[in-house]
Amino acid sequence: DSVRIGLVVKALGIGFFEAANEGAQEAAKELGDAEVIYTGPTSTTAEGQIEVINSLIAQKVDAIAVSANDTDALVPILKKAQQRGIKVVSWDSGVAPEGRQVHLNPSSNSLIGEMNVKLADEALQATGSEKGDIAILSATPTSTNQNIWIEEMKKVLPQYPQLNLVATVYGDDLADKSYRETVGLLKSHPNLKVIVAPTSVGIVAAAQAVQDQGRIGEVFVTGLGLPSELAGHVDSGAVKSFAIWNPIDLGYAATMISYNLVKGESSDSAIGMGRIGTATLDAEGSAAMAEPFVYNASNVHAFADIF
Amino acid sequence: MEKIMHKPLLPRVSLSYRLLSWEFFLLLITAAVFVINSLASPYFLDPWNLSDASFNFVEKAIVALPVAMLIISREIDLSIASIIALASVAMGFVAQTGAGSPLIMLAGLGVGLLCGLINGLLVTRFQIPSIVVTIGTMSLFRGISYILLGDTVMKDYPQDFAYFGQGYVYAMFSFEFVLFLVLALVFYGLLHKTNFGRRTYAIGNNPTAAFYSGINVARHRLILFVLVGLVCGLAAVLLTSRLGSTRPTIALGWELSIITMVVLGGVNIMGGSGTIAGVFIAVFLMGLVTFGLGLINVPGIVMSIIIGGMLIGVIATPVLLKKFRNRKPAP
Amino acid sequence: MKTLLQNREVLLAVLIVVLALMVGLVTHDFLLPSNLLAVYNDTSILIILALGQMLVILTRCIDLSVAANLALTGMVVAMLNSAYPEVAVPLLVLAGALLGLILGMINGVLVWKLGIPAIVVTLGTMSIYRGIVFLLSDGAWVNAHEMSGAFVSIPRTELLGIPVLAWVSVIVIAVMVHFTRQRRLGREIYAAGNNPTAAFYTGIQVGRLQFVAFSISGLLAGLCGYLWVSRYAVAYVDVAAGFELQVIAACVIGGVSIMGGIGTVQGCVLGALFLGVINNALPVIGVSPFWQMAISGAVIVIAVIANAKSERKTGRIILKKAALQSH
Amino acid sequence: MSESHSLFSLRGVSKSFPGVKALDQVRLDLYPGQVTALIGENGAGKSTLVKTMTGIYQPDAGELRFGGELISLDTPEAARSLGITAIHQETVLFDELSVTENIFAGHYLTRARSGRLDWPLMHARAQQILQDIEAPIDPKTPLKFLSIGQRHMVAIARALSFEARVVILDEPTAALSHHEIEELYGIVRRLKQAGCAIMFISHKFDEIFAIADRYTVFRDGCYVADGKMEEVDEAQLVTLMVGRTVEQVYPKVEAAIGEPVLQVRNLRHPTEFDAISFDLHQGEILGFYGLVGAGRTELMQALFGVSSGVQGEVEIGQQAVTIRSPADAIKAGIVYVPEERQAQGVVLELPIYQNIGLPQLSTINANGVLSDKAEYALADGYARRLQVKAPDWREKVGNLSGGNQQKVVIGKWLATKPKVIILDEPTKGIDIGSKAAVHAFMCELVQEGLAVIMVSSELPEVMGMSDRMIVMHEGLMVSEFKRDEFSAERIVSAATGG
Ligand SMILES: Nc1ncnc2c1ncn2[C@@H]1O[C@H](COP(=O)(O)OP(=O)(O)OP(=O)(O)O)[C@@H](O)[C@H]1O
Ligand SMILES: Nc1ncnc2c1ncn2[C@@H]1O[C@H](COP(=O)(O)OP(=O)(O)OP(=O)(O)O)[C@@H](O)[C@H]1O
Ligand SMILES: [Mg+2]
Ligand SMILES: [Mg+2]
Repeated sequence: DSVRIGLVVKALGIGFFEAANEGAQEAAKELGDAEVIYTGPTSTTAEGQIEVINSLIAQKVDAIAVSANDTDALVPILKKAQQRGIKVVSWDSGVAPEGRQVHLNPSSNSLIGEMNVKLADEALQATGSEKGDIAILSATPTSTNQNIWIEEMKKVLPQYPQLNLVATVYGDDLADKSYRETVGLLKSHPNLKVIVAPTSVGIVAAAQAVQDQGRIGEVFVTGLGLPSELAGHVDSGAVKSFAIWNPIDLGYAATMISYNLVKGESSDSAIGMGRIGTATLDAEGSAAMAEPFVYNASNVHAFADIF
Repeated sequence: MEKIMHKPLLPRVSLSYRLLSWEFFLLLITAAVFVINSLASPYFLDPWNLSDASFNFVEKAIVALPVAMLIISREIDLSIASIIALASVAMGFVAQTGAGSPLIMLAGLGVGLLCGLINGLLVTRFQIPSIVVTIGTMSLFRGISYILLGDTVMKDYPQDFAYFGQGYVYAMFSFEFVLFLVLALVFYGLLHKTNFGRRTYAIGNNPTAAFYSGINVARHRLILFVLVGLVCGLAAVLLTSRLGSTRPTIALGWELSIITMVVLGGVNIMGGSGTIAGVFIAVFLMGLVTFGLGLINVPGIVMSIIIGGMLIGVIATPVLLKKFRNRKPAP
Repeated sequence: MKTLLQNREVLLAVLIVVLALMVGLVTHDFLLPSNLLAVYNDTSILIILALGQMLVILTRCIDLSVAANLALTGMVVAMLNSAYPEVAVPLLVLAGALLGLILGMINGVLVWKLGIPAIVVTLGTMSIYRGIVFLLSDGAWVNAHEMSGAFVSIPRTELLGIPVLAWVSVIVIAVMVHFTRQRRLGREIYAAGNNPTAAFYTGIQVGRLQFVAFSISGLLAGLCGYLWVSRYAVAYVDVAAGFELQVIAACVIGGVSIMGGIGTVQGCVLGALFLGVINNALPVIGVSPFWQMAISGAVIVIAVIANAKSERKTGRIILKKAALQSH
Repeated sequence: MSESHSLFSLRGVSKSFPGVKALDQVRLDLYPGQVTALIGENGAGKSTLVKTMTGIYQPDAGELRFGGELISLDTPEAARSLGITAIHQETVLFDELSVTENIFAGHYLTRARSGRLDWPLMHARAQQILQDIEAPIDPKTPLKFLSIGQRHMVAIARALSFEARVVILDEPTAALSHHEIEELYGIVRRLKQAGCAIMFISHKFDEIFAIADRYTVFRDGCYVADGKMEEVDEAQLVTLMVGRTVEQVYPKVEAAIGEPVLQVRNLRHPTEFDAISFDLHQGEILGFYGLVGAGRTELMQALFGVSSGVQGEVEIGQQAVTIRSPADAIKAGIVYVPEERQAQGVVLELPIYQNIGLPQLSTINANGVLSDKAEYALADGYARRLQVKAPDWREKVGNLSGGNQQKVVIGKWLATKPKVIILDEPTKGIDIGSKAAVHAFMCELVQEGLAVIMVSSELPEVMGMSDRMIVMHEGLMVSEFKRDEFSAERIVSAATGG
């Protein structure tokens, strides 16, 4: 009997997760006796994910690997899944420790925070200014990982006195709202040099807004996004560089971890991730996959066709 | 045939006959879905699975009951999901003070009731169409939840609070499900067996004549809005308990699925007709369809195509049949 | 008495000006002509959709599927553009508008021929249309670099200092003013919504006009599909999610009666502008993002109460009058 | 006259609604230059025929000939293009649109080249037509600001805006003042001279004899007779209509007049009426007369608690009462049979017995739980007593004819055992048979000790039935007459403000 793993994403139809699914399928193929069920709700709600998880429980899958829309709201249903003997892994966006066995961060949160600040600093230098204002454009005010990253960024910022954080706004992962918020930032902060958007919808909209406002070269957008979605904006010059971890690897690793949990091939402190190596688990069962990778004009097109 | 447009959905047959046949029709479809599901997935006919699946729709179903009555009285409430959110936020704050489950529950019910009262007062005092009022309060109530909670989460609920949304009364019969059955009975009685229900129908059919018959139409509708708010508060208790936490995004988008349930149940969106039995069956129909499709891992958005198609199809079928029947004996 | 009706629109206009002035006190740049133009430009799509929606509401219907229609046509147009970049953009726009028209006609036929209430029909088609976006795109995005240069740049090209997007909305407004005042079909839409029975007696086919209204609303949504996708240079499943409620709110604030038969183009445009100013002002004056939703909700409620007060007839209590003419 | 001369003729026309055969093989001929009166009791099928002749309904069977040609009228448009135009019983117009637009809706005038609407021309034409019928109405006013009578004139103007060859008037005078009725007669005469074929439906015999040349009688959806007006008298027509003779039209019975039950002192309303004071005694029928728009309906609605902003004192049996809603009024013992039967009187989708039980659900079912049996029993008594014509009291009220619907409304109120019953135009659009029944019933009521207020625009009716009469003009009580002082001349002069 093959090992059946439910790969639950925040919502279907998001490029990042489609790429993660690719990695998951790759892992399944490599393992031979694993089957990945890729699924997720229509919109990024906890209730929708619970529905999906319910049907996975009913199908008696062996493991569930979930990128959560809500750290806490999924805990009861995932506890139930565990009671029914299902292994639970969260990846990308985590679930509170009671709700899962292992959490796989794409990278360490502090590393992501640091990376974002570093990118902002690079972007500031690209404008030719010594000092300048930066702003953060986030997704919804409730997204777990965004909030953690923003917090991490704020921890690092004091080391970069030339960066002056003036605002944090929320585009709710809606193109029009993110666009409007960006325009608002540009208007209300004339000395703004950098917009950091650690969200793939937001960064695209922000780049478009900067371009439409004719501020290319004066203001740069950076943050986290997919090469395929940002290639055009790197070309336009609105984005100098941005970072992302490899979503294919992330899906791959989450699948491998789930498989190994089901097979009992793990210890309290380490778990295999196939070709990626071995993840080290901390006391709360979280692991980090890899460092985020930086993309710019030199390499973005090579990756745009992949994810 | 006559071509008068303003009451298209009411074939001129006796009310009870028409409704009976509608429910029968729904029941048939539901049975068909049940059979198809059990053939399509080996996991379907498992009592525990069915019980788990019921959690996906029971809270919405509970709200659908008073909403059905409200729609029969020619009003509508689009703010229901936002009321659930605000009630849940209120419960979160009460829970934070260390209060026990009864007090938390009371807070949820109270805020729900208050929201319903606000909707009702706006509609009846200012005589504004409820669809318009509740489009506004929909943003308002959820907006207040955002103001209060921002990006934080409330999860200090006491242990025993989990019972409402996660507990079982007997074997696989969850508290939520049993509560739904009880409430369905209560609302069946209220709509079909009481003066209040009769007045609801009279108001839905002709509010002016109802008013001239000594019925306090405004108060009646106010009560219905309050009832909807109260039940939203109750749904908030169940949902919050099930999730074990509160965020302002809770129950996002539920208003449309609840109204879909009600309409699918044969309640005329223009008011005046519909039954609790119809809504009761429609709830299961929708629950079974989504669960069945979920078991074969159909993406949620494809399900929504199917639900949308089903909504139109189910409403259109009787109309089409009638047209077809009328065409045959051409003079 | 006529002045009373006009007053409501004047009132709304005054309100918008006051609002803009207040925002201007906080951020002076807000009142710069260039910024006001930008605000108008940003509201253009809302205006166009609201005008389509107005026609539908005038006939006592409602179109909840506009945003889904926009998403679907936008996705189709974007996919076509990325697959065949050589096809001229105007042809694509036409294709989008036609597709939108067809989607609107589907709504219209269901309402007209089967007599299903519009809210039910469009509740259904709204899920169906958006679901089809997912099926077509397989959940993938169409991104900026996959779109041709012309596709993205046309709406922002400036003619006489005004972007094409704004021009499009100006033209739509002008056509609508003409249509609702000077065209038989436009007037018949008012008649049909005001009193369906009377309309039928006078030989006006109410159902056919509902069909026409839905078709126009669909056509405009199709047009906006292109405008939206090119403005934000991205197409994905959730484009304009929930936007239908903004569109309806714009109509309602603009004094379009949800009971049908009442509403003007100018009111509707003002309603949309009102929301547009708020949407654009709140981020600028630095209102906490957590307050924005509550504020726009409160504004809708207040606007609607104000409308209801000015609409209230004197003396008699007039309850909703059922259409109960004997047959 | 032979059939070949008739302009519009119907043969064997049938039309059924579920459960009702509204028309059964009827025939009708309309001749150019002549007025044909269509006579029949409520529910005889007159309005249904009108709608069949104007393309609103499609007949189930039968043939229609126009100028000898066989035609079919699939849409109202088809009828209009032949020059068939009707003023329907219920004025169906557009409240929000201007008078001009109400006149031209559906056949707007356009500029030849651009296809744009020609508003100046339409306003001018509307002005012209309104002037012709001596209706001083500004064509640019929205219809909602007009009175009922003015609306009716707009409907007439609309009918005249077509190149009409057949003009159908379904009870056109029900809402018109004397002056307007005279105007209408003039219009009819002009149309006759222009060679139009006219069909005139009315329950008022004086009118029929005044303007009709021919008559056709229907009974229960069937054709009964036709002929020339010269050859019949009123009694014969009545016999044809109801199938029996009706002896007395106003069966006024003197009842013992007792204590005052209702005392109204200085009742006033900011916009509708002022300074209304009167007493109503047990066993009395108090008539309210006035032209349409005199404010009687508003006053009655105020007494019934429908209107807001009303001030003044109302006493029931020496007890001051505050009436803010119909519920208050019903509790105080005042009930109101409204003028607008279908909009205000009945719930069309509910069965007869539920309509009758509606105002006192809480009395029948004190514990709040419905008892169909009790409700049905209550309804049965009153429906029988009022002789509602229906197969069963479970029949939907919407399936009844106007007269029978009116009986349901009256039954509904009697069941509440009121002290004062207000009847607003109780016999408007009701045939002579049901009318007599209603009148007889009023007498029964006062004999049982009720007090009745009757609002009517039919002078003979008010004079025939009332013990006392109050005449209103422009929202004021202008005079009061005792039964022995009744004089048509003085009443009319008071009503017209003379
Ligand atoms: N749409 C309908 N559906 C069902 N029955 C109807 C409908 N319209 C009319 N009827 C029935 O057909 C019969 C004839 O009605 P109609 O209105 O033609 O009578 P009428 O002669 O005009 O009466 P009145 O003098 O009261 O106006 C009545 O029994 C009425 O109840
Ligand atoms: N301008 C108007 N707009 C709407 N309805 C009107 C208007 N004028 C009159 N009406 C209607 O006509 C009815 C009669 O009005 P009113 O009370 O002024 O006169 P009345 O003396 O009762 O006349 P009647 O009873 O003969 O119609 C009212 O019930 C009202 O519904
Ligand atoms: Mg009639
Ligand atoms: Mg009156």
